[in-house]
Amino acid sequence: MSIALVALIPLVGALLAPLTIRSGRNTCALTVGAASLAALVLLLTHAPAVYGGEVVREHVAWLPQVGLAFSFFVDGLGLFFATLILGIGLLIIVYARYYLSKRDPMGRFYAYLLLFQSAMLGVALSDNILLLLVFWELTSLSSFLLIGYWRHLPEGRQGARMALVVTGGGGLLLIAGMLMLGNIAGTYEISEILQRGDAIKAHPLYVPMLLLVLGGAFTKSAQFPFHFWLPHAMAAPTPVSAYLHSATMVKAGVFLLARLWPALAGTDAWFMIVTPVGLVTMVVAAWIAFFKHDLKALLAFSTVSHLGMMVMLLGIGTPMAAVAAVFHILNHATFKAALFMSAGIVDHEAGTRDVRRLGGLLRLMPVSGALALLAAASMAGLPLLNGFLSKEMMLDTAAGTSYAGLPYLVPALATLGAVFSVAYSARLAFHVYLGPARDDYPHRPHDPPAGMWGPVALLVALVVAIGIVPPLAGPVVARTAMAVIGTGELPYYTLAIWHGFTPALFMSMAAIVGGGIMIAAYPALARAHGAAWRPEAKAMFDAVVERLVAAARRVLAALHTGSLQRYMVFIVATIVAVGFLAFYAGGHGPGGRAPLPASIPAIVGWGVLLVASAAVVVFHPDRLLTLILTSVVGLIVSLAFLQFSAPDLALTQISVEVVTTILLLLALNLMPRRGVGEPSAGRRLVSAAVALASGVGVAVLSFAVMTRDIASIAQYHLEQSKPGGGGTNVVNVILVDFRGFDTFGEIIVLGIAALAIFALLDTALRGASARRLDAMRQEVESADAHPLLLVVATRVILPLALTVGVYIFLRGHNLPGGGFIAGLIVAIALIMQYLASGYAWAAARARLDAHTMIGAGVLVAGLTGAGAFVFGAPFLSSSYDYFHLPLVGEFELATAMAFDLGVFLTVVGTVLLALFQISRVQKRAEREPVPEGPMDVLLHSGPPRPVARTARDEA
Amino acid sequence: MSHWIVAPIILPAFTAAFLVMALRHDLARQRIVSFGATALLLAVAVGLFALAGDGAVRPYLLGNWPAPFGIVLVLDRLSALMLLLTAFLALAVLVYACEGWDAKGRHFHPLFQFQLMGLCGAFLTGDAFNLFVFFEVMLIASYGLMLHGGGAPRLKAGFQYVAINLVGSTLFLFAVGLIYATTGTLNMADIALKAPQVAAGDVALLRTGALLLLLVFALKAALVPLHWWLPTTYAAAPAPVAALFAIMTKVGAYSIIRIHAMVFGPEAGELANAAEPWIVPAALLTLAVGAIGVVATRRLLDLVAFAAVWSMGSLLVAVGLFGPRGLTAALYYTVHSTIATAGLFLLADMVMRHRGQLADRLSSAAPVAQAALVSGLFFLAAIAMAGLPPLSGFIGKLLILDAAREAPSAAWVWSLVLATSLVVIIGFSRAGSVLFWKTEAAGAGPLPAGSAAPGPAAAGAPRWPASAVLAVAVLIGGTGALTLFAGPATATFEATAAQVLDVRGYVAAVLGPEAAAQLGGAPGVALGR
Amino acid sequence: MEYLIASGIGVLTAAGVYLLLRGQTFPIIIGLTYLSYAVNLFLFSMGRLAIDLPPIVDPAAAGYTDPLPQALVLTAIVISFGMTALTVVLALRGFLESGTDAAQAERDGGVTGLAERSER
Amino acid sequence: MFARVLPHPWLTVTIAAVWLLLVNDVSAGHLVLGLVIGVLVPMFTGVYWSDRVRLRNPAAMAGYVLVVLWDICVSNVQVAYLVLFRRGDGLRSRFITVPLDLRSPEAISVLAGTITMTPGTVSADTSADGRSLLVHCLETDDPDGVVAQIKDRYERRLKEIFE
Amino acid sequence: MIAVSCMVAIACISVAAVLNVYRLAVGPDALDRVLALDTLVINAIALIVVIGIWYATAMYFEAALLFAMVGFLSTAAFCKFLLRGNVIE
Amino acid sequence: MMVFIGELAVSALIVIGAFFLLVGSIGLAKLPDIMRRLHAPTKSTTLGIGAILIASMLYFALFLDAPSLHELLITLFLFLTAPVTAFMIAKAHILRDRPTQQALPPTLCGTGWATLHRPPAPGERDGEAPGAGRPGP
Ligand code: NA
Ligand code: NA
Repeated sequence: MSIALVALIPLVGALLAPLTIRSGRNTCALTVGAASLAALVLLLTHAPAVYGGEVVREHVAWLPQVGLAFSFFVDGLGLFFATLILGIGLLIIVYARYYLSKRDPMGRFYAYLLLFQSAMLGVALSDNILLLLVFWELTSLSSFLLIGYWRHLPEGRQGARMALVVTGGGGLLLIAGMLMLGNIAGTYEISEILQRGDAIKAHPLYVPMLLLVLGGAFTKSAQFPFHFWLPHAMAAPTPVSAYLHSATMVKAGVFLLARLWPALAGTDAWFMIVTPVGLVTMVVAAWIAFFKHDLKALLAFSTVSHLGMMVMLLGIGTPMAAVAAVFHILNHATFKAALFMSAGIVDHEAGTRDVRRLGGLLRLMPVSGALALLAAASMAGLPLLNGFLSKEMMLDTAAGTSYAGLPYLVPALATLGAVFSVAYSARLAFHVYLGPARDDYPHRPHDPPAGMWGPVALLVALVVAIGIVPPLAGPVVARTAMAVIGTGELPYYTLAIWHGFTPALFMSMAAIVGGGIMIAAYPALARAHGAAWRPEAKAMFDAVVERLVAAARRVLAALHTGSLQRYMVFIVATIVAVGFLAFYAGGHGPGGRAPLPASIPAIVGWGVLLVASAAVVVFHPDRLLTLILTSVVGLIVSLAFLQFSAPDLALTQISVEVVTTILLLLALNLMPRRGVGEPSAGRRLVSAAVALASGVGVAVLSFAVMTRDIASIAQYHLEQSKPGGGGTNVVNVILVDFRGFDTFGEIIVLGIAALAIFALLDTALRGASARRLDAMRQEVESADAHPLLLVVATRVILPLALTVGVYIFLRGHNLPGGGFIAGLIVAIALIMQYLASGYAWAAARARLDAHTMIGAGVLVAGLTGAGAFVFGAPFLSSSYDYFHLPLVGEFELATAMAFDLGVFLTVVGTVLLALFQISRVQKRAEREPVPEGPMDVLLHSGPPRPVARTARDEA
Repeated sequence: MSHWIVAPIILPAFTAAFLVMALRHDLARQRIVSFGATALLLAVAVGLFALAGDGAVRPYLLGNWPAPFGIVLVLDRLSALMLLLTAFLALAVLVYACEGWDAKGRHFHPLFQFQLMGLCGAFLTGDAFNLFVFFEVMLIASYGLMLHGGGAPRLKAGFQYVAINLVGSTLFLFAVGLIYATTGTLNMADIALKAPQVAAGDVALLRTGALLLLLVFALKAALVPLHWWLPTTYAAAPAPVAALFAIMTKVGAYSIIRIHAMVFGPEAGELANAAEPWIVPAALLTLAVGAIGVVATRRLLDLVAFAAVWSMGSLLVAVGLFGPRGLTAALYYTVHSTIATAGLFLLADMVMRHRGQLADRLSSAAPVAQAALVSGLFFLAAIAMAGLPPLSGFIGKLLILDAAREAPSAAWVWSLVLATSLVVIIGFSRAGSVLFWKTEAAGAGPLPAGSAAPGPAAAGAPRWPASAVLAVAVLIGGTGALTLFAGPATATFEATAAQVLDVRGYVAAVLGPEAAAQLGGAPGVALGR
Repeated sequence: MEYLIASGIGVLTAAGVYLLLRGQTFPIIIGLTYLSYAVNLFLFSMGRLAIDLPPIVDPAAAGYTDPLPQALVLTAIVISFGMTALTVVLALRGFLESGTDAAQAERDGGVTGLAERSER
Repeated sequence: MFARVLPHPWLTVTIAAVWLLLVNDVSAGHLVLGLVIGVLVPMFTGVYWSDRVRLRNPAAMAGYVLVVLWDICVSNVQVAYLVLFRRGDGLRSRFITVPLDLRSPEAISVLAGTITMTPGTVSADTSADGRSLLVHCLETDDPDGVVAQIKDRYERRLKEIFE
Repeated sequence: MIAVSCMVAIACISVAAVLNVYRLAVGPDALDRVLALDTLVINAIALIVVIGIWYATAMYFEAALLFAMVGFLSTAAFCKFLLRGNVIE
Repeated sequence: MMVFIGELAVSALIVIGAFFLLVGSIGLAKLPDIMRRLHAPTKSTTLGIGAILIASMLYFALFLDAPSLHELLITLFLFLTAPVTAFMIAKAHILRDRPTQQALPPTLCGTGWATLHRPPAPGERDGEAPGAGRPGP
């Protein structure tokens, strides 16, 4: 587990950072520094093994189904990178401790930084390409957080988003690429993939896979044309830029190319793609860097350029090129990190990073200045510094490379890149550090504390040491390059300052001369550059994103208009289309069932239905008429149920119809009585077409079904109804017994409806709704709210209807009826009373607690079902028996009846609750006092007397 | 027959009825009872999950009537998994809701319990019509919850939600009718048994029924072009309700798996995998629409809602692949998407709570209360949702891409899944940077036209109670756990997928081995009863 | 008879769908009512048509119609009643709150929002 | 006590009778059950029918019922004639006011119901003090005659029964 | 003979229903339509009873009873709506 | 013979009932205004149904050996409800139709017709709402 721990320790440090910051900035920095150091020490314990030629591996299963595993290994490349990450990381931690101001939340900074470090170590040490992917994306995320660290800066936010989008997007390509690679290789373990290079390169999917992997690598390493995000990431605090955007994260793409080099490199495709991308990046980025005024931007583009160089080297695909790449990675990390930190020092001390406002700093801050100059010289590739060595190797390799039959293309461009490289390094040296000291700085710069220049000094020491004694880097380069190249032997090379008069030497000299000319001609070149049009990558990126967003908004606005009408058209049309397609996919034949002859009343009923339906479509804005027509349709439907042997359904439909009508009337009273017709003929047409298609479809389906026979499970229900369920009304036995669970759900639906209605209307007497009710204008109303005849008829009908309800309830098990219908009848009877005498009067006389009824109904039904548990039987198991009572005779009692009682209670409760709640709301809209019930005609008094006004509100 | 199988349905039902009867004026006690019942539900769900872990399919014969004549509940790995997920989510959401949302209207707790009952019933039932009933229980409770607290936008959105779902319910009946008309049965196992035996001339009717049913489920699952209700509804719903609704779309996905991958799955004769050609294209459209919405919206709740659409697209892509690997990925993604969506909705609520008139508008304002905590959690939830490592969305994405590898639509699936991921990342990063980074001094934020007063200063805003934070943290921790234990979790889902696809085993358990023998081939290895 | 029932169901469906596709809540509710008539009859017709064969067990009966669809329809009627009641109240409540019975969902700056400045 | 248990004895009897009609079976068991329901239901509905109806002369009711039934038959024939053989707009229809001597709401309602069911008349409204009944006649030249006939043929009998 | 008279009755009732629908369609007032609906219900009751005689079954009796008992409430509610707006006040 | 008389009676009653039902509906369709239309269905249909119900009772008693009187219940309910229906429709018509209001005869006492009468309220309007019925002399 020790390799995994290398990556995990910084993560622990990240978690500790926000905690330890409470004990002070030093404690915090020390803690995270200790974490990094511990990881570094742990890592280096593997060095002997690695340098002994071993590959140390660890494997813990994670998601074997896909091939994802916690696999880590240390080989030369991994060790090299991890050391780089941790070593430079340590320096950055020290540097940042002094760089960050007191106002900056340091705990968060270190947390992000170590999170990043952990992710980066994961990338370097993963032995599984999917695990590598995980860490890869984590580096993008943590860099997003780091770039956006100064959240008040818009550049920070935008830069962070851009970096995330580009590198995260590249990560998505990499997901695809890695999955393909793993599949092609038959393994996701890197150490195994590296053994299977030949098979991979021969695979038909090699090229698409390669493109996806390169997409990931190029975005991360800011290769042309994805180079634009990196400069904007410079909004981050300088330690971040130094760490992520020079030394580590941006090298992840290069690392990936190196890591997979044995598996992917060496093909034509590889060479044809990778080399030119690197080459172009090298040249273009260097050219841009030369003209940048922001010190960090200059360094950033120079980084891009150097990354391009490494990519180009890896693209060439020869072992020699790989060695050069490895050597340059090492060298670049040292001098570039030193330069970034120096830039931070400049920024910190001089208060600006603008090259035009800087100059002569060497005199003002001699230590830092000297260090920076050395690093810049290394970047330019001047002899006796490490940058010179690897650049020579690069030029040497380039000199021997022919691209697409053009032998001079690669060397020429490489030289050009070197020219520019010298130029921008010179610009850095001459325009910032050399020359006369300026005195127009915001505050006078001087050397910072040793904590800030110390890390720079350490790096520059390396720069110089390697530059003078190249073999110092020998073992590292050799071991690393061996890991990159894979199983093969290392090519012959020597790390030396002098190789003789090679083409590279001439190219190098040309570069220095050319660079010198360029810096001399800077003012003229800068004018020309300023005048020329050049693509502004950030603006283009922003434009692309904004266009994407705008297009998305247009699409969304066109789709999600908020119009239910449109949504419904889409939905119904989809249903119709799928229905038709499904039906016509085949498998239909004529039915063999003989049709029933049509009877006169059926035809008349059919006609009535047609007329009512047509009328409702035409006259739907007249809402009262709509309700009347709907009642007609309900009547016909009830009769149809009756005609076709479904008395229970008819009874239900008849009662439901009445309740629904009253409910709709109640609502209509508070809503507009007239709707607006559809003004758009087009929409009418579309609706009609969709409606017609649905109608035809449904008619065809039902006709098809009715004209063919089947055998259904209902035969069992018919046979078992009496012996098994104790009832002769099979429909009722199905409802309360065979499928009692449906009924249990159904009464719960009713109960919920009531609760929801209650909750909805509970607030109707407050806020906007109450104001609207108050403002309602009633039409001319009858003075007589409770007509005499209605009241008196109700006095008789109510008890009789309740009697009928009892009757319907009790007979339900054997004959049409049952709890639901009985409940509706009883509810209707009570509604009749309320309708006749008024709500206030009737409610004052008998409190009907609808809530309790509903709760009790559900509980009674449920407990009846649960009663079966006592006998070890499943929920809703029923039982019945016959009893004998004197006088009454034999009668049957079934548990199903208790269940039906629950149904009954719930139905009554629901109907009452719903109607009474609406009625309660209506009261608010009354303009005139409603006479108190039971009837308004005054019979017993002699002279006429006014209706009571005071008692109307509270009852 | 273990009676515990019916417990997830009747426990919430009794709780709700009790709350309505006895405690409807006492919110404090309602909370206690509701929490206790939900915790108990979670315990039962854990128990049932463990029980189902032996691979047996356990029918529960309600009313003691033999299948297929009565209604059966069926506990198998799939139903147990969904129960567990539901109970886990419910508990977290309930804890959050008790922080104050439940006091904004009447009957929150009874409706919540009824909602749980409907969900559990839908997951447990082995009967097509009973599934309809539980859909209705679930839906009507969801209507009540969605409208909880009122307000004009919510009422208008609620009407759309209700109306569209009523169309779905109607369609459900048409579909079940056709299935009954051709197979003569309602029991799912029996339908699976009868479907291959349907007369040649009746196949079109049965196919129509099956595909109309698919549309019903697709409507619930917000598959484009039936997704219209989701963004409006989720954005308008109270936060805990929107969070709970994360499981509602999964009911649609579950039903597709249950009915179209199992009942009308590979063994369904003429109808074998009839739904297959339809789902993936629609799911890819869903991905696109979801991603477009994420990047286009100007409000956080809409963004999360469209992210939910997008994640349903991903999930349904996996469902639409149908094979064992597709289903495995779908199940993983189901769990992930439920938890992540719910967490995001709760976080969105935490974000907007103290922003005053700005609410969830994506424009800068004073920093939210406990910004570090809230933004940290939001960052994690967004990572999970967008499918970035290291949280479960990434694993889910890997599984889906891996499962799609061999499919004819592989190129489409891969490109759309990845491309829309990028768009979603863009959307989330824009939103997050505006909400948490582009903050302004308290009270100085620009306000939309017409708003009267600036939002309250974060400094004065009350801190979030630990319970609410814990609820969110548990959800996000859930995605973390799902990532860390992706291997064992996926192994479970593989077993679940295998069980789903073993329709013979299911039929043998529900209807007996003789019945399963009619399906041809060797009867499955179900252990039954 | 089958022609009458099938076409009747078709007509009810068509009328229901037409009303469903209107932009106001009230016709939508009526449309849903029509659709529920249609689907109830449809579900009922799935048991095929039979005249004077009610499913009441009776030794003298000539036969029985299929009772199961009837039970299903009954459940469906009850559920659709509950749904209708809720929908009606919802429409009413929405009207009271907003003053319009248009079935348009609006949320400024939201899914349907048009004018709000873009944020970057 | 008696009034609380049996607020409307006649209602109890009616309910028992209705029960027997409903079950279509006259057995001891059903008679008992009917009476039980007849007692229980009014105990619940009694709150809505607070005034007690006294039937002073139940025997007279039978006569009244016969008269009304006869009149209904006659009225049906008359109306049928008018409907079938007269032009609708040729009918001399008008409202008339019937002064009421009856005071109990039940009695007034029975009268109004009777008027609606019998020759060419429909009860259309009452006055706000309940002392007049508005009746619409389908065909008449003699409003006073109609009023007199109503008062004599029905109201007088009802007064005997109820008051 | 009974069968023939039943057929006659059914024919008469059917014609009656057509006439009701005529009034329903023509109106002109909502009240005319309410009255037509009420009459249609009464015709339906008659139809049910006649068909009960025709099939010699009492199975449909309750449906007729229910129409008679609750059918009027719709009519009353429609009238109450036109009279007072609020049906239950 | 008895059977024939029974059949005859049943048949006759059925036909008579159907006839009155038809007449009621003809009246509904034919008569020119709503108050007149009200007469036809409320009366004819009651007798029409009554006759058919008697036919049904006779039929079940004579031919099916299942004597039943429950048809009486339908009659009972119709007799209870038909006048109410007519009353309500008439009241609604009076309220909605200005010419009808003008044609109303006066009441014979101090108040107007219940539908139109607005009782005077202290401090509010003195008198009656527009369209209120006129009190008699
Ligand atoms: Na209706
Ligand atoms: Na309905």
